[in-house]
Amino acid sequence: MLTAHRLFCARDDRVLFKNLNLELSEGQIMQLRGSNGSGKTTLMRILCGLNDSYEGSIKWYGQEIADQAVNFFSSLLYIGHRVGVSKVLSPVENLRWSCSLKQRVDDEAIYRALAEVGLRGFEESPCYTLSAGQHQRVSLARLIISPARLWVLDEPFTTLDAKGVAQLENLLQRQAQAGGAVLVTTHHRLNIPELTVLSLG
Amino acid sequence: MWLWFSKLGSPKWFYELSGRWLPWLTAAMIIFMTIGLVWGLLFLPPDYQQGFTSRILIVHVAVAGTSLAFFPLMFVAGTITLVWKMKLADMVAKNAAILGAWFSFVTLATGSLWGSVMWGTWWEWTDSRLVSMLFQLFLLIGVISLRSALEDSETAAKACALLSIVGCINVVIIKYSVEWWNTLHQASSPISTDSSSPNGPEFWIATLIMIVAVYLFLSVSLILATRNEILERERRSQWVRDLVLKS
Amino acid sequence: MLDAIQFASFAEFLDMGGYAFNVWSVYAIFAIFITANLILPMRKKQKIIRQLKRRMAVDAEIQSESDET
Amino acid sequence: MSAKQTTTSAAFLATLKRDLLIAIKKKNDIVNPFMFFIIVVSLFPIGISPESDRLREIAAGVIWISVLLASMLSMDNLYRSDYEDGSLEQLLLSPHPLFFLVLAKNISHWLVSGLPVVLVSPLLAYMLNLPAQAYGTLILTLLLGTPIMSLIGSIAVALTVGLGSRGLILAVITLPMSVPVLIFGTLAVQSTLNSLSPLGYLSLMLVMLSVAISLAPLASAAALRISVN
Repeated sequence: MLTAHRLFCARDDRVLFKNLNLELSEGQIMQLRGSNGSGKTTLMRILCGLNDSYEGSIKWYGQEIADQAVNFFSSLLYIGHRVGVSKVLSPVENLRWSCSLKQRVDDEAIYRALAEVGLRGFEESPCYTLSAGQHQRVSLARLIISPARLWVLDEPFTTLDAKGVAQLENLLQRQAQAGGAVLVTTHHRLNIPELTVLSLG
Repeated sequence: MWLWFSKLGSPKWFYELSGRWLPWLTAAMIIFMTIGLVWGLLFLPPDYQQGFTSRILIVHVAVAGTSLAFFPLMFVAGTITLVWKMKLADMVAKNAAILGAWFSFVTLATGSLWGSVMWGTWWEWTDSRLVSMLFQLFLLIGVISLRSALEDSETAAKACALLSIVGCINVVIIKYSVEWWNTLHQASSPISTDSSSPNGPEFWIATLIMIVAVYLFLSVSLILATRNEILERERRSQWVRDLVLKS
Repeated sequence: MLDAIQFASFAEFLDMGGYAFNVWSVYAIFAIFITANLILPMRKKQKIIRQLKRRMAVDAEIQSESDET
Repeated sequence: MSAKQTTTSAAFLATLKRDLLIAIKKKNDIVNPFMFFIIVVSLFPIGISPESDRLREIAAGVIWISVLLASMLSMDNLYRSDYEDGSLEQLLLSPHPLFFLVLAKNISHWLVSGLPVVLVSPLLAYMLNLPAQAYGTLILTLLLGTPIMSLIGSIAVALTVGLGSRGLILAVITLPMSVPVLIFGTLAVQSTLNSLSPLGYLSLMLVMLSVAISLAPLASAAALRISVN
């Protein structure tokens, strides 16, 4: 569904990658590997359309993403280093906003998702009282709610505990089985059988 | 057409072409500058109202007229940077901002030196040209400081391009609103606009020559600075290496 | 042609009809402005080329060292 | 899936609601610029002259300049915390036109920072001895002018949001652009004081506001895309 062809990206003279080809199809989970500074995050942001300093073409179902931004953005869910959780708001308030940017959502679904990621009892407390791992979990609740076909996750495992890691792996597999695709960076060894690995650098 | 455009955007091509033009432009600049200055300083008869201070005006009008070119220039360069991502346009824009700030400053300085004779004051808020030139200077300083604050050169290029476009629209609005504001305050002003321009065809011919000279200077200086920028940004490329080895 | 010169003597030329300070300041500013914006870029170019030469020399040295090993 | 998609107006409202909620929870961000405004205005009589005639002449200008300075202060927070916690990326990846989402943020910012200033201005005008007949005009000019400042300032904030330490660069960029607003705002009040109709200036400000509403969010949106790279 997502194909990138002959990508080239340089940042201030340093070539991050050149002639990079990538194909992500339905039901696929792809892990990006590479040392620090090899351009994993940059590649992800380029593929999401957040960063446009690249050359080459990126297609979503055979059509350039730039030509169908609305279509592409509504099928995409991206969670970056900064997970997009405001410290001032509570988990529920955060999700109400970030989900409603893409789809209609009712409070019931939000509460259910929060319970699933282990945040029962924290729904209404402001996020600055929560830990970094719990922030990550708030953002993972979006994965449960979202109908997006493509997930792009940048280091989603870093702050999670063992239980959280297992749960996220489970979520990824569920997404793949449902015909979605996942692009993920992590230094963890993922416990997922059908995993494609792309190494950078 | 498209080929020509992308060729124009190639720094190497520009470097070679400008290298060929530069001697001619410089020669033309020297000729016009010499004629303008010698004529302006030695031969121009004193104006019947302003006496020898009309010699100030020749320089002032030439610099002021040329500095009006900067915002259109940066507008075009900014649009090209944002739409076609052409690096060359950004290199020009970067140096145009700095040179433009110089021009605005010199316009203000020479203008107030002239004003101190004609109006008896160094600064006159009721002169709309001075006031809008002051704000043009402020806006250019804003663009320059934004560029120096942003570290990533590509982000800086696009951000400055956008700010220049917004700034250009603003300069126009500022110019008209300041003029309006002035007409309302003119009653209390010591200036009458009629006396500010000396008569006599000689004066205008001398000024015209100086304007051409200053425009030539603008292009020479901008080309020199842009060429430096090209050398710095393209320092890894083979053609710059060859060039350095040859020199 | 020389009789078209507006000044009878050099002193008169310097005096500029009594506005010496203003007129000559304007021309001084103008001269500084012009020369600075021509000379500075030229000097900068030489500096850039010097730096690039040095860097290329260092690069070549590293290259030859790595070739030997 | 399309049935579950939100309309743009729903996303607009959600963003507006969220920003207002954040503003209410972070009271300092509202209160501090507001207090700054009041304090700056009350410093002028001490610095210039306590004579009521002198004050009357400068009242409109003093209030207007203080408004500009206060809006610089409050502006800084418009996108900053969103940038730091990653919410801004989510905003950019929304399928809805960024224009409206940015507009929602600007409106919410104006509601919490511009509107209070407008509401308190009669009190300050009284303290500065502005004749009562000019109150209406002053409030109208502020009502039209402060949103313009929010919209223009938003562009500059969006351009500088990625900077670690931006110091005064925001003010250096934005304040020169505020000149037209300042000119017409004070001229309108002045002409009321001279018993002339301020309608011409007010309608000019209205034109400026509508141009700003239709163009500035576009520029802000482009600036955000540039900054979040």
